[in-house]
Amino acid sequence: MANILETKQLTIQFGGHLAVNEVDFCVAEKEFKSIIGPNGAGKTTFFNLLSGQLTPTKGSIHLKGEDITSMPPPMRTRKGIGRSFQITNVFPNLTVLENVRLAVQSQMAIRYQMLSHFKKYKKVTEKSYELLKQVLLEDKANALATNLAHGEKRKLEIAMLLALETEILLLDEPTAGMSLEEVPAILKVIRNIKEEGKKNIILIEHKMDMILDLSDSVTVLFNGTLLADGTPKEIMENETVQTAYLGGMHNGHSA
Amino acid sequence: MVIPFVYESRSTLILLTQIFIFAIFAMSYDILLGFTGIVSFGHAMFFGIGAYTTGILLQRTEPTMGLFLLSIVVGIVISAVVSYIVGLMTLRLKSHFYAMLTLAFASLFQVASEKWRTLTFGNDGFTFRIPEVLIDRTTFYLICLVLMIIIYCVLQRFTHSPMGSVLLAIRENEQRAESLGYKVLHYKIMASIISGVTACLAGSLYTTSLRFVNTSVFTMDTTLDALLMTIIGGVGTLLGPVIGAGLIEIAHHWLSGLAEKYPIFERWIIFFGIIYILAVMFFPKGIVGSIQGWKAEKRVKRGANVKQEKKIAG
Amino acid sequence: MALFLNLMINGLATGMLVFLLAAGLTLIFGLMDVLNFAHGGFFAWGAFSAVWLYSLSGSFFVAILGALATGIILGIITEKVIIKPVYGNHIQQILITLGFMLVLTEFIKVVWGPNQMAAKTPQVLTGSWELGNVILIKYRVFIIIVALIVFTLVQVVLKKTKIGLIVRAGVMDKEMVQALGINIKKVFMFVFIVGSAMAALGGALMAPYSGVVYAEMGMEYAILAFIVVVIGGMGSFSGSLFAAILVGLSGSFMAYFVPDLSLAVNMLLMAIVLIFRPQGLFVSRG
Amino acid sequence: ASGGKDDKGTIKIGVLASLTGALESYGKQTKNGFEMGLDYATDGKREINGKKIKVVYEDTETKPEVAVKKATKLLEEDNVDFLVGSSSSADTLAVLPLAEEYKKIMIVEPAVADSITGADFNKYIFRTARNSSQDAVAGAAAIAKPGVKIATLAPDYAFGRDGVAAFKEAAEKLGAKVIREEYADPAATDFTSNIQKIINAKPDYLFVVWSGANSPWKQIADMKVQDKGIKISTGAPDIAALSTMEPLVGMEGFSVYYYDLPNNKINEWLVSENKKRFNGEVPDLFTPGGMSAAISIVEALKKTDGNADSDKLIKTMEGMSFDTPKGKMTFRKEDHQALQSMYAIKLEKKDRVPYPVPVLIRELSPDETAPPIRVKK
Amino acid sequence: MDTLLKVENLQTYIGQYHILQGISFEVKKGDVTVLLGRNGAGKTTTLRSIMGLNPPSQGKVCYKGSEIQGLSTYKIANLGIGYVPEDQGIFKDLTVEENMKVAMKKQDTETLERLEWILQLFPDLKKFWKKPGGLLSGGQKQMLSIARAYLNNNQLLLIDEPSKGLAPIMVEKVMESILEMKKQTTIVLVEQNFMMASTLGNRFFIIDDGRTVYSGGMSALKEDEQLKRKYLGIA
Ligand SMILES: Nc1ncnc2c1ncn2[C@@H]1O[C@H](COP(=O)(O)OP(=O)(O)OP(=O)(O)O)[C@@H](O)[C@H]1O
Ligand SMILES: Nc1ncnc2c1ncn2[C@@H]1O[C@H](COP(=O)(O)OP(=O)(O)OP(=O)(O)O)[C@@H](O)[C@H]1O
Ligand SMILES: [Mg+2]
Ligand SMILES: [Mg+2]
Repeated sequence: MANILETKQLTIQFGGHLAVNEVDFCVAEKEFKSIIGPNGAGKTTFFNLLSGQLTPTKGSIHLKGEDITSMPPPMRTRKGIGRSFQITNVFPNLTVLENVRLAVQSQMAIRYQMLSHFKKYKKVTEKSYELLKQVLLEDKANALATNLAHGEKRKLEIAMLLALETEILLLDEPTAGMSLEEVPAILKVIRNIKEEGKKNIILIEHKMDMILDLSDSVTVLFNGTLLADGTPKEIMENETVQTAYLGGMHNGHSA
Repeated sequence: MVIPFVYESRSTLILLTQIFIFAIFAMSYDILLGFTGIVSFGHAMFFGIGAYTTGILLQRTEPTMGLFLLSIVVGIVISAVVSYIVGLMTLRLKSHFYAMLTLAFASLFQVASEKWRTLTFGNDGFTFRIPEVLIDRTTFYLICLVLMIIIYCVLQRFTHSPMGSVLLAIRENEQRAESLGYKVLHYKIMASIISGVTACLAGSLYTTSLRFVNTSVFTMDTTLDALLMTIIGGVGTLLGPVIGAGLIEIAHHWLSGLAEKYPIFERWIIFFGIIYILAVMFFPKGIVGSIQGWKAEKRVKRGANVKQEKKIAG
Repeated sequence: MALFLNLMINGLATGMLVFLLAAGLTLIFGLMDVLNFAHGGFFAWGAFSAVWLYSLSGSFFVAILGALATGIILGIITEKVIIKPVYGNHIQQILITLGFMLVLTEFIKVVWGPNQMAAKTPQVLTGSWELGNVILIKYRVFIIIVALIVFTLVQVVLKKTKIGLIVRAGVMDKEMVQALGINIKKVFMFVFIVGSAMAALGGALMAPYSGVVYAEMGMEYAILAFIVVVIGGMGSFSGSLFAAILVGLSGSFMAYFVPDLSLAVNMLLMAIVLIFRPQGLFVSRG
Repeated sequence: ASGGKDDKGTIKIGVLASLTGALESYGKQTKNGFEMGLDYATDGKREINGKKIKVVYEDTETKPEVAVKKATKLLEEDNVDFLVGSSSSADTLAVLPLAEEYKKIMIVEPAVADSITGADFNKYIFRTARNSSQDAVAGAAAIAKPGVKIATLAPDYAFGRDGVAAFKEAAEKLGAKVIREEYADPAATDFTSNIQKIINAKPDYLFVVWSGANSPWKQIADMKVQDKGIKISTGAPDIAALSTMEPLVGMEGFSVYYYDLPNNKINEWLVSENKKRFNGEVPDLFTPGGMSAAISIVEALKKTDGNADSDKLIKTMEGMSFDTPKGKMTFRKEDHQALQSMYAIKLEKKDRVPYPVPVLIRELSPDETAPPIRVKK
Repeated sequence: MDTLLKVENLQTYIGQYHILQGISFEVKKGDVTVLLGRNGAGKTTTLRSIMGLNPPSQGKVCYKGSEIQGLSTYKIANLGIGYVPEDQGIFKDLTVEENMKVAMKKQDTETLERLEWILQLFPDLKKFWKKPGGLLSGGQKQMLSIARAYLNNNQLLLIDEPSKGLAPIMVEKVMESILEMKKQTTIVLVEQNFMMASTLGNRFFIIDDGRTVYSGGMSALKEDEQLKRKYLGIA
């Protein structure tokens, strides 16, 4: 299987701190990959490098064989890398619908049209509603994003990501702060995408049951370096992972 | 709209013409401030470019309609180029820094207009003749009115276009817009060009109405006028700046008029300042913005009631 | 050499004066992030009340105290009535403070009449010392000393007490600061008043320097002060000092060596700094 | 105001002046002077040939666009027969074309820009104010002699540059040499660099062209320019600004007007009338200007028997002489600039006067201060 | 045991929205009281109303027997109530050290000891002591926020979703720390992590649509399958 995304010796340094250190990482086509690691291991930073929010000090990133190391973020999105954010990151004073619509619009490449576009608009709006339904937010469509409760914002975040219809989805703790009741719904959304088989998903999560359930393979980051890579089972059995990440209570336990 | 022919009073006519011109200028500012979230302290730059281009061209040549139109085109081209270059240099900066840098650029233009005296006659400025057709104030008034309406419609269309909503997104959260696949800098520069060109047109009309131009068009005061009109009317509403321009000009006219009748209004500027203060206290989002807000609230209240009723019923 | 020294000292003194004008703004704009366009009004009020009190009392000390009192009173009024409702909202700040600026400027004319007023320098500080070809204007030396004292005092307060931190934190997240048990309103009020008093002091010291006060002086110098705060880096007190000195020196040297550019020197300086070092000259963090 | 058709029996005059803002005191002087001028010229009746005189004052706020608006209002709604104004050159320049468009006489007072009676002149414009060149010529006449070396200091904008250019021309005609021209940022806080250069140039005189509140006097004194044998010279401004010139006591320069300089009946009347009307205050720099403007209008109308037809008035006024508080003025035919007396003065400290007082050295006759004719034909 | 905090029929509007429509619960001294409920139920708003950040329009908040609703936030905080907000409330341009300093009320040995203990609990904070808070990783921010609330000698801590974004091992540590804190203070906890909630909590309240719909102990809750399914979505 061809690797859709690959990094070589990817490194970034903040001052004296190596947040990501010579990471060789690859995702095969259609693979569901998870990244785990302690807080501050560099997972989010790694995502930032993949999506172009940060530029590496060293190393390279390849998307389907093409070197995209110095490509600006919007171009990467257009090339097929979409991401959600760990810290809720939406357009606060726009309505939920408008938030999603902006993403749909970008996906449909309606970017610089300055005058009139009513027909397409309708399509965009329709699609936005569809997405909101998917993430159980349709009744909040006209609320301002800033007024959503925390979990609702996370759902909006996911809807926006889905709207981009990128081949690769980078999900940074999509369910953090989401209530137990809604997690299964989101899980279902993610699983649907997985089963459709058109997308590559890279997931950062701390919820182990979710990781085990969904992933084809798991990468472990530790202090910026790649500690292990393997099937979920292998990883769970890895001793360092157990002591440094899972801790004692987790053995065999899943909530 | 009021039927535009009824004004026998010339000063009302001039006042309205002035309002229309400043409404155009303020709308151009709103594209930056309200729709893209950029505070500029140097918007006078484009106003001044328009003013001087028209002034210089008409002063140096015959005041024909053709040349007048040419001067507008030339002004637009120059301001488009300038706003492109300035935008490229400045728009990467954040809020205050951007604002101060535009202030610096506008001041450099002001100094240039001061120093390049063979062209500009320094800060005294110069008078010039305008095309025969425009001399009639009613005609000119109608032209400004029509232009204002056209520009309002065009900008309204623009802000409601897909591109307009991207600008809003940038105003709200630049980084997020970028990660949705929008090239933020391009959008900002385009907004700044559109705004600059519109401001330039306002500048051309302004000098034409005065038949005179001097360095004051480049001053901070000119920018502040646009800024105040936009804020008082309501940022990001487009109609707001028009209302703001009207309100400020009329309040100004009215208060300074009172000074002649009532000695207590000799210091009318104090009352003028108080209007600004009260505007913020009672219309925190500007006049149009606040009214829209109240309307929305009412809608929500009604919505909420409906929802509650349903609940009780269900 | 003497020429160089002259330019240097005069530039330095101008810089220090500019610093005194900008110091209050560093607190209000740089630290608290309030775009206070009425700040120039505090200069003008400080200047007028000092000149007036000096002519009444004959004591420069009383004049300075009076200016400080004026600054404090204006600060309290401004904070309570004008600024409090608009903390954190730049757009409203611009409108309301510009309105207040008009009121302040015009009110000067109600109190002291529309004419400019001559500002006298106290006898001790009049004139100059000549050391060879170097001219030391007494009042300028005085300005340099006062500026250094003000700088040290404020620096100590900001560095040694928690107040600087609290203000910065409060600007970032007012609710959280309060949830930590701090009465942020009081802190903001205090800082605002200190800033206003410093502005009034700047105006009072400015008056004998230029020899004249006029109602419109405020706006002119406020812009200069804004420039200094931006060049020095928002919220950096020492940055403002250095930036002010830079402005003073470049003004003095440019006027001598490249007079054609002197009209544009401050703006050029700011443009260059912002293009190449947008966070300001003396701030390391972005 | 209802239309002017039925007002055939009145003469209407619209006065534009800065009644608020930075130039407010100038505007008020003009206004006061104008009022007194009308009363003086009509013996308090405000009538000419049975026609009533009505005056409307409008505030330009020192903004050209406001000036145009107000001028148009005066011309269109008040149907004025004359315009008078204004306190700032820019305001005035912006209004000039209107005078031509509406074919109404405009008396320029007290704006000084040369171009008003130069490049931007039209035949409806008459100026009772002196212009920058006259200032310069007067300044030169006060100090320039063969062999004298002069340095100049002026604000770096049109007013300063034009003033120095005219001064230089006049001074060199009189045999003096301008060896150094310094221009300073008018808004600057520090003029020492410029002063330093002037000191280094070692002139006999330093001639300063200045306007605006932010003045260099104090720093000139601080830098001990006079102690170094360089004499200062400049125009004496209005009383408020004179009080800031304490450091320059002893300087020789020129004055456009100070209330005890002109020695004539009209001025005596003006001084006593001004004191009477404005609780003891003396007339200031532009009070006699306003008065002169009023007198010129009344005199012209007297000559046309109250006929306010502009063409007729122009013919009458070209070359017309009339008596003013500053002596006899004459509208020059070519550019309608009023030639007038100025005064060479010395600043002296006087008891119980809180500002330095201009003391007459000699009166400069209208011919002596006549500026070059710059109207393009 | 005596009641430390008592909330009675709390009603709160945000703008025009009636968010809390009658919240009542009681907090006993020394307990860990857990508020549960789905997204948007009003848990965060409840804590904010207690802190005076969204002042309630009706209802009572009694702390140590005296009513505190309507007091300004800083006064409430100074009564000895600490708050860890949902969005962490980190001052992003201040360093970790400065963040702690702003929170520190006293500099006595007791506080310094506690600081020592906190840093040992969260070594990352010590490691990034001079780093601006905004640059910390998501989990590190969470630690900083908790640390700030632990610093002072508070009698009541309101903690909003502390486990959010923490690695399993960190969740464990936070749990340990809460158990430790429980010895000295009373805690109100909003938590989605059911494992954590059930391990720590003494008393449970479920909030839905701005109302308290359940109160009781763990065992009762565990048994009530219907309740769990309805409000918590777990079977
Ligand atoms: N812009 C930055 N400047 C300096 N240091 C940074 C920056 N961004 C991240 N770091 C540091 O790099 C390290 C890795 O951070 P990152 O956000 O990638 O962690 P993470 O693995 O996502 O952790 P968590 O699970 O807690 O979110 C942290 O120690 C953080 O403090
Ligand atoms: N400023 C606001 N304006 C309007 N509605 C708001 C505002 N803030 C919160 N809400 C609404 O109030 C409700 C309760 O919000 P709250 O944050 O208290 O929920 P929560 O129980 O903490 O949810 P979560 O588990 O997602 O954090 C939500 O439906 C939210 O959309
Ligand atoms: Mg992370
Ligand atoms: Mg919550």
